[in-house]
Amino acid sequence: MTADVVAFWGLAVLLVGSALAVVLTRNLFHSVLWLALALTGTAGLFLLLEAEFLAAVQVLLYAGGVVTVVVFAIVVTERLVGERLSHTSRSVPLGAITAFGLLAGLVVSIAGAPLAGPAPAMPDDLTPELGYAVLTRHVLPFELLGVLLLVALLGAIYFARPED
Amino acid sequence: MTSHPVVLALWAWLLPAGAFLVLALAAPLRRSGRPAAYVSVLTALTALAASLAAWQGAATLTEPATLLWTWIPQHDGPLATVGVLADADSLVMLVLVALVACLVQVYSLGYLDHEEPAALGRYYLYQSLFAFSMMGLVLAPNFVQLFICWELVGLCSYLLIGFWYRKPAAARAAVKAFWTTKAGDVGLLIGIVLLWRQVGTFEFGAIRVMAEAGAVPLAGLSLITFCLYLGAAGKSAQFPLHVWLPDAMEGPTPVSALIHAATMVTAGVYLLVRTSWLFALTPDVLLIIGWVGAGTALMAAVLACVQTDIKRVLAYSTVSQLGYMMTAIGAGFAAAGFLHLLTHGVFKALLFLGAGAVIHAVGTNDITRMGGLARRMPQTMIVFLVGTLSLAGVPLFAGFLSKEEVLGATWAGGLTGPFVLLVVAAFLTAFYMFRVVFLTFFGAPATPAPATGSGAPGAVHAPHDAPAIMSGPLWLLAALSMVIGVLFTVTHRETPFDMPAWLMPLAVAVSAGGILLAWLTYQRRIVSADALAAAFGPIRRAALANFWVDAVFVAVYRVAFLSLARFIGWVDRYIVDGVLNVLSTWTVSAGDQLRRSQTGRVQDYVYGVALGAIVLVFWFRWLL
Amino acid sequence: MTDFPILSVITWAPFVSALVIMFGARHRPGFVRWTAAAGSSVSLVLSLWLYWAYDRAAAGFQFVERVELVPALGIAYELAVDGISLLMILLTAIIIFAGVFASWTVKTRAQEFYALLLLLVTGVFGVFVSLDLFVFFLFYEIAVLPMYLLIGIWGSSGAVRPQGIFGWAFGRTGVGTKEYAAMKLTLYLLFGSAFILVGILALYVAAGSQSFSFLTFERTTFSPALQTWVFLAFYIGFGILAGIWPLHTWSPDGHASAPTAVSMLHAGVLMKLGAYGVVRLGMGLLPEATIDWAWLVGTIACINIVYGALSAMAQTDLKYVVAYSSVSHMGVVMLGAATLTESGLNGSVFQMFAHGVMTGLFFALVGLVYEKAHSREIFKMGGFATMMPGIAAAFTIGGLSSLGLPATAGFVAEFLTFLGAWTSAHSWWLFPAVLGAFLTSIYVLRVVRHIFWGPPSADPRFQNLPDAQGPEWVAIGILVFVIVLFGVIPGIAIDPVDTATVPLLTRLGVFP
Amino acid sequence: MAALSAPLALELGTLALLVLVLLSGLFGPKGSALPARLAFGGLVALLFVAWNAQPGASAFGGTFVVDELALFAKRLFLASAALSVLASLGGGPGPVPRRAAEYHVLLLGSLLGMLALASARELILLFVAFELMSIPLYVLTGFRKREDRASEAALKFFLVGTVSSAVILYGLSFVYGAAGTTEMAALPAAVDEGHPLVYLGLGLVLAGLGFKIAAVPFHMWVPDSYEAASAPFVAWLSVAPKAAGFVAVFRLYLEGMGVTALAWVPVAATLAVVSMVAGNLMAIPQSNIKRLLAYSGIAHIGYMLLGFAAMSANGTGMVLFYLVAYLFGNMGAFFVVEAVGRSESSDQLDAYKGLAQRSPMLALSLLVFLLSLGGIPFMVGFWAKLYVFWAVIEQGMYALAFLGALLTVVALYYYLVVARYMYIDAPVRAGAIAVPVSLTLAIAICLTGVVGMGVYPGPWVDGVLRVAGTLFR
Amino acid sequence: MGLEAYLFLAATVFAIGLFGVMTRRNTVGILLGVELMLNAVNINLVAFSRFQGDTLGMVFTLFAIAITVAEVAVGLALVILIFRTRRTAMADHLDLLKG
Repeated sequence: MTADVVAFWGLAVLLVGSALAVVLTRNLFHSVLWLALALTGTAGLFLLLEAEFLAAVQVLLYAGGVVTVVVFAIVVTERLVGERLSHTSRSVPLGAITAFGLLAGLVVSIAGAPLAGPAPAMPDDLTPELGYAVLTRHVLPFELLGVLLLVALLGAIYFARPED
Repeated sequence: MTSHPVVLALWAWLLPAGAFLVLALAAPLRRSGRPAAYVSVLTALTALAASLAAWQGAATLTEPATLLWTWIPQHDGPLATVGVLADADSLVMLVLVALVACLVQVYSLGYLDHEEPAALGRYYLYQSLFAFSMMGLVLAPNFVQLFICWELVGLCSYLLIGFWYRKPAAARAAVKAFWTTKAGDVGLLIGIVLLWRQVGTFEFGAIRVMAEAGAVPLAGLSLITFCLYLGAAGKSAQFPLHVWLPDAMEGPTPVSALIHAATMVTAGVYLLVRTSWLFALTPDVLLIIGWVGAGTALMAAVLACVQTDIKRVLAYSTVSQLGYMMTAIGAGFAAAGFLHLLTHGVFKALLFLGAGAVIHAVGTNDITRMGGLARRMPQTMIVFLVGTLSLAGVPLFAGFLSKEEVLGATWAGGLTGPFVLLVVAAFLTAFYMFRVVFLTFFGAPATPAPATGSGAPGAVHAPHDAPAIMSGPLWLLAALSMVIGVLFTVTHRETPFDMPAWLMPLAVAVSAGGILLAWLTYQRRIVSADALAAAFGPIRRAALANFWVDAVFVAVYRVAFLSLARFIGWVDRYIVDGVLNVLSTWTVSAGDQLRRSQTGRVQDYVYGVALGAIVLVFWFRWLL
Repeated sequence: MTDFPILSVITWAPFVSALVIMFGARHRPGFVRWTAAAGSSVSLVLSLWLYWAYDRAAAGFQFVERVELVPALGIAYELAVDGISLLMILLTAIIIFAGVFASWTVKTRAQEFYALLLLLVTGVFGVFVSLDLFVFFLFYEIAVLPMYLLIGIWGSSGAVRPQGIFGWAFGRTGVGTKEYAAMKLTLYLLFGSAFILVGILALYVAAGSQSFSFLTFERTTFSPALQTWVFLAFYIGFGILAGIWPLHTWSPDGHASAPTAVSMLHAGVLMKLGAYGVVRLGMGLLPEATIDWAWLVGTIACINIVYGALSAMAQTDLKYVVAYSSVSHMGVVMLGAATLTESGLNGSVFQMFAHGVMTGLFFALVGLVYEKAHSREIFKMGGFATMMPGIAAAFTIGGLSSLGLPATAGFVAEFLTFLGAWTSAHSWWLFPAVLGAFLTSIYVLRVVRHIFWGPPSADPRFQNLPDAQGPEWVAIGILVFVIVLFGVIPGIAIDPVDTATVPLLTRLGVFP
Repeated sequence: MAALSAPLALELGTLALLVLVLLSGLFGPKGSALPARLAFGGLVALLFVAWNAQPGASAFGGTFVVDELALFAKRLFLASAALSVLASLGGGPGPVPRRAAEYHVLLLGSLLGMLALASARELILLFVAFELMSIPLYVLTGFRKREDRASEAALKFFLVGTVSSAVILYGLSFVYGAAGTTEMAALPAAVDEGHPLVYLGLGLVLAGLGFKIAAVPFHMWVPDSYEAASAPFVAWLSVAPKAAGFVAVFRLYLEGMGVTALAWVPVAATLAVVSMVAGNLMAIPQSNIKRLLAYSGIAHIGYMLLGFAAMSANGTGMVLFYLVAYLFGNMGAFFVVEAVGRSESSDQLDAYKGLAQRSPMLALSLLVFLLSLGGIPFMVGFWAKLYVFWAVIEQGMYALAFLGALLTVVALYYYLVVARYMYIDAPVRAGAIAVPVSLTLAIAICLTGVVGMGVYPGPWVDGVLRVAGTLFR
Repeated sequence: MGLEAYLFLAATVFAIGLFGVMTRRNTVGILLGVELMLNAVNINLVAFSRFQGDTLGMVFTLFAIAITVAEVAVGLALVILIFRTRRTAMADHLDLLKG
């Protein structure tokens, strides 16, 4: 129990910290890396929540895939312009106020909401269940997701492809 | 039945209407001039015959006979009717109108022989319209028809005064006449409307019955009768609404004779006569009528003394005589006023036509430019003299008896003050009329001036008597006024009041005095005119300025109407409409302002989403 | 003849001819004009027949036609006429007939011009004949909208010097230009129609009887509260079109900028449409509110009369004078209605007709004068009577009618209204009304004298101008004839009207 | 499988069509018109199928339903897509004809998302469908990638879009968390018992949907995207996704809610008012007709929200009717814009000077469309507005109706300004405007729709009322 | 550790992500912000699903992640495209369209 608490708080601090770093650091590369850290931290949270499969997906697809893509993009673009991408922020106070406003709204709503009690016991491995669900009840979204990825890829290629 | 007076009167009334329609619709005929004139004259003659016949039959009428048609319907019976009301008064008035109208139309054939055909056609078009309207007024069985015709004769007067519309003066005079009388008509209309609510009908007969039965509620009746009187005052040129009549002389002289002497201007008097039983209920208004009438009579007489335009003299004398009639009515003896109306109609028409003949011959209106015409145009001199004598109220002439009756009525009515004024006016009347006579027909012949000022295309060569077509009517009228005069003198009429014995001598003396003074001043030159003028200096100056009445009216028109109008017009354009423009401008600029929020920076768009989200989050929390 | 859809034919004949013109007559002005004339004369002839055939004894709504349109909401294409609309239809037919001939000389884009004009007329007819409030509203908007293009394309621009505290806004809105006038007029009237729409819907919902038929509403009694504000909505909505003060400012600019036929139609008929709406919907459906608000309607009407007359007196542009006189005369119309008396209401309806013809005549003549002298400056012209006696005479007659001279239609209307005013609950209305009539006589005669009967102007532009000729006589002739006819024999109009006003007033409790 | 195919017929059909078009693009010659023709034909066929389809089927345990609403929406999507494709058939400048395959595949993909969305009664499906609908739209907005404006608009659309997707997703997560299930059938109960997180979730979702339907203040992407993208696509973009958004709104906030839905009235009314006012006012100063139409579109969303605010069967029905009216009117307008834009290569209002004298019919049709949008009788737009007002008044909200009615006048102001350019001003260039046949056809169809429905809306009204009725059972 | 804690944590990250989106000048940076937001949502979903003891949330998360990847792909492609034509990555510079 206590281990959970410690772990949670650790991960929480890590997550929030790295998230802040993502949005505050002045170096684009660094913020990408911070993002990777944040995502990994999230994976840790998933582990805490006994969603190992998701944690794996998170690390591989997100922290791995996404970040690579981003870095790749940055590299490409920097080659295009030939100098370091500046990475400054605009109207920080206003942004902060707005963000805090939203946060306040969320907190106000969440606090005092009747929530489900202590987590029930879960089967050791949810992966087959997930797979089953995706292929039965959620097959339609799954199919659509396929189409989605197709068109997204098509679009991405269309945009990224050099002039034809 | 067709010979029944009512039917005859109806015929008399409708014939001119026929002529009018023919001339109005058949443009070629109208433009051909003379033929058009003949059509009009012919109908006028027939109308005269018909009305004479009707008058003959009047004796057989025991009580007023009427023919009625619905004019404005309403779910419970007609609201307003039109038709013919035949009784002694209306028929005799009808005869007068028909007679004068007919004579004037004949006379005009000669007087306007120089007009171009189209204009002549227009003239006779108006003439027949006038005849129709005036007869309709006379025969009106109710207030509505009376008012309708009342306005129509006003229209005709407007059209005929402005007949020579190229003359600025004429155009202005026409409009002035219309506005002034219209101001009075507003009163008349209000009076009619108010009365209608009071008694629930427009019919003279019905109202008379109620009035004599005392069924007419007296509350506010004075206001009503006063309003009616306003109308009468406007038409009959009572002070201060008399200003239009002298200017109206800009019209052709026959028109002045017909409309502004014999018939239309007396419509006001006729109205009061017609509704005397109503006015009898409101003595206070009668008092006003009496005083105003007398005052008008005197004022006009004074004004007449200082005029040099022969027609204006006659015009003022008309105003003055109308004042006489009004006073009699004010005294409560409408019959006397009516009698004077009739006689005056005859001899004043005579005077005007005579003056017309003179003007036609000399080519000017200015009496100072005339003189010694007696030898050149004896006939004219004679008939004019007849008219003058009867206007001056010399015995055996038409005017004498009626005027005496008016004086008597005034005295009997207990209006001592007005009586005195009238007596003085009588003296002045005799004076200024003979002033004209002497200056025009006797004394040294003045060099005839070139035809300027007057629109009457007069012959500038040696003046001579008018052609038969013009002199005929003159003689007829002259004879008529003699006959009436003699007739009245021999058959002494019964008057509803007793004449004081000293009245006749007084009247005769007064007029004789007037004549004498004029003779001494302008014929024998014993009394110098200048001395007289000096003696009455202030009055004279005031008179020359028309007692500033015109000035007052002009001021009112300028200030009260034009300036106010300009102000309102400005307000409408720049304030009322301005507000609108401001609003629309604001709307547009509001759009422009809002549009700035679309900065084009994507993150501001995100702000939009974020703010919206925040609001919604809080709101939904709050919805609970 | 009973099953013949005469009302539909009257209404749609102009529309059909508009279509023919639009698609059938490319660049053939002669054909265009004659088609227009044909279309309008069909309506004229039929409405004359209608006028004759209407059974005065039976009264009520006659010649009913009904076709379901949206059953779900109870909207039906339902047409019928009663005494009031009968007269209005005749008026419309006369004016458009005259209008077609008056604008015979329109050359630029004649095809579109006539098409739009006739479309507009269809809308007007539709409003007068439709018994279903909804269809009523449809036609109402159709009657308003083409005005924009008609004025915008064929109108004439003037110039207004910005002044006063609001002057700054004038430049931005472009006061004086025809585009401004067109936009102002259209938007103002549509603004009004927004009120009307909401009012009608509110009544529909309140009645809850799944029908928009006037008869259904008539049978319903609405709650006083609802009546109060719906009446106001109607009053404002229709009042704008009727030119009530201070919502009238679209009218002078609009009418001054519009081409002849449009001014004729708009001042002559469309403004009546507003008054008609107030009488038909406001008074017809909301008796209590009508009685409660009579004081307002009448008082504003009095303001209209005097204010309009004074404004007219202040103008130097002939067309503006006529336009403001319309504002003043519409005051008489509204006043008559507000008196809630038989004579007053008859007078009101009669004035709608009288003023319609009169102002139609005026605008026709102004158009002719402008076309020949190319000027509308009253105080620059003069003595035209010698050169154009016909126009002068007609104008004088029109003027006399407008100042309420007896034997013209104007008098009957004003006289009835005066009677009504004095017998109404607010008798003092009589005096402003009469004053207005007097003021009218002043400004009308002033104009007539300056332009026609005054001394001839020395200005070389104004020498030997032609009189009206050919088709133009048709326009003038018919209008003058009607003015005089209805002035001499008002019964022919009041007979049918009375059959409609009496029941209306009975509903208001004036008659037991 | 047969059990599945019935309800999923349209989706599968679209998918097949998509694949077909893709293949034709891969193997067909470059820049051939085949994919476009294929897509058009297929869409027409699908539309035909949809027209004859019967409501009532459902699949996956009621998480995918083909009820009246779904069917109505699908027909709408297919019709608008078909029209849009038809309009762009005529070739012309820009990459669309050269890259017909990509273009139409993307379009069909988005369409597929909409079709699925219309039937979704389950949150995951809803979200996925939403994304499938949105992502291609970003690409299509930037399809003229050579133009700076296009790519810029696409980026803006994309960034704001993803943010709002995140917001929606976040909201959905709360809904799911509170309701304990992702089936919408459970929503009414959850709302009824007033679980705070459900409200929070729905609030966030509404913000996201507000973006999709482009209600103020989530509207800012609209003018930019409209200005930059090709008109036929914009025509579609301005109608279909918004309709989809409304369907989602109805499903989430109305279906089965009953009186509970009244809780949303103030929110909906506020959104409506803000959208109407801001949209109409901001449209006034526009000089680019596409932007003008964009802002007027925002205002129209406000009117639809007005109907939604009525929270009644009538109100909802009238929103649906409004959507149909909007489809014809707005698409038609954009098609004319396309026609003029091609020949004048400008979307500025100046390009429309004297259009009435150059090509009268084109001007007339644009006038008709604008007047329909302005709500003038005998054109469908009039009924749409009127019905919405009626629904609102029925709920006693007179003030809203008044405001709406008055704002129509403001709207008419800028529509009439366009009319002024076309009819009153003199033409700067002579010569009629050449319009490809397909485009003419598309315009003609819209014209027929506008006028036809305007003259005889009866059956349509019955239809939409029937559809709306199902939501309130 | 209670569900509430996870929710608060997610909310915080979400807010931070939003902050990033609103303040970052560089388009790529903005994208990173979006990533954070979506990531926060995932935490939410998983937490809910865990504390309700069902797998729905996790399925949802799977879809969410996949979709996010797709979005990122399109987004980055767009960024590259704009780089190529406009030679800038700054969101502020992209204001051809406004008003």
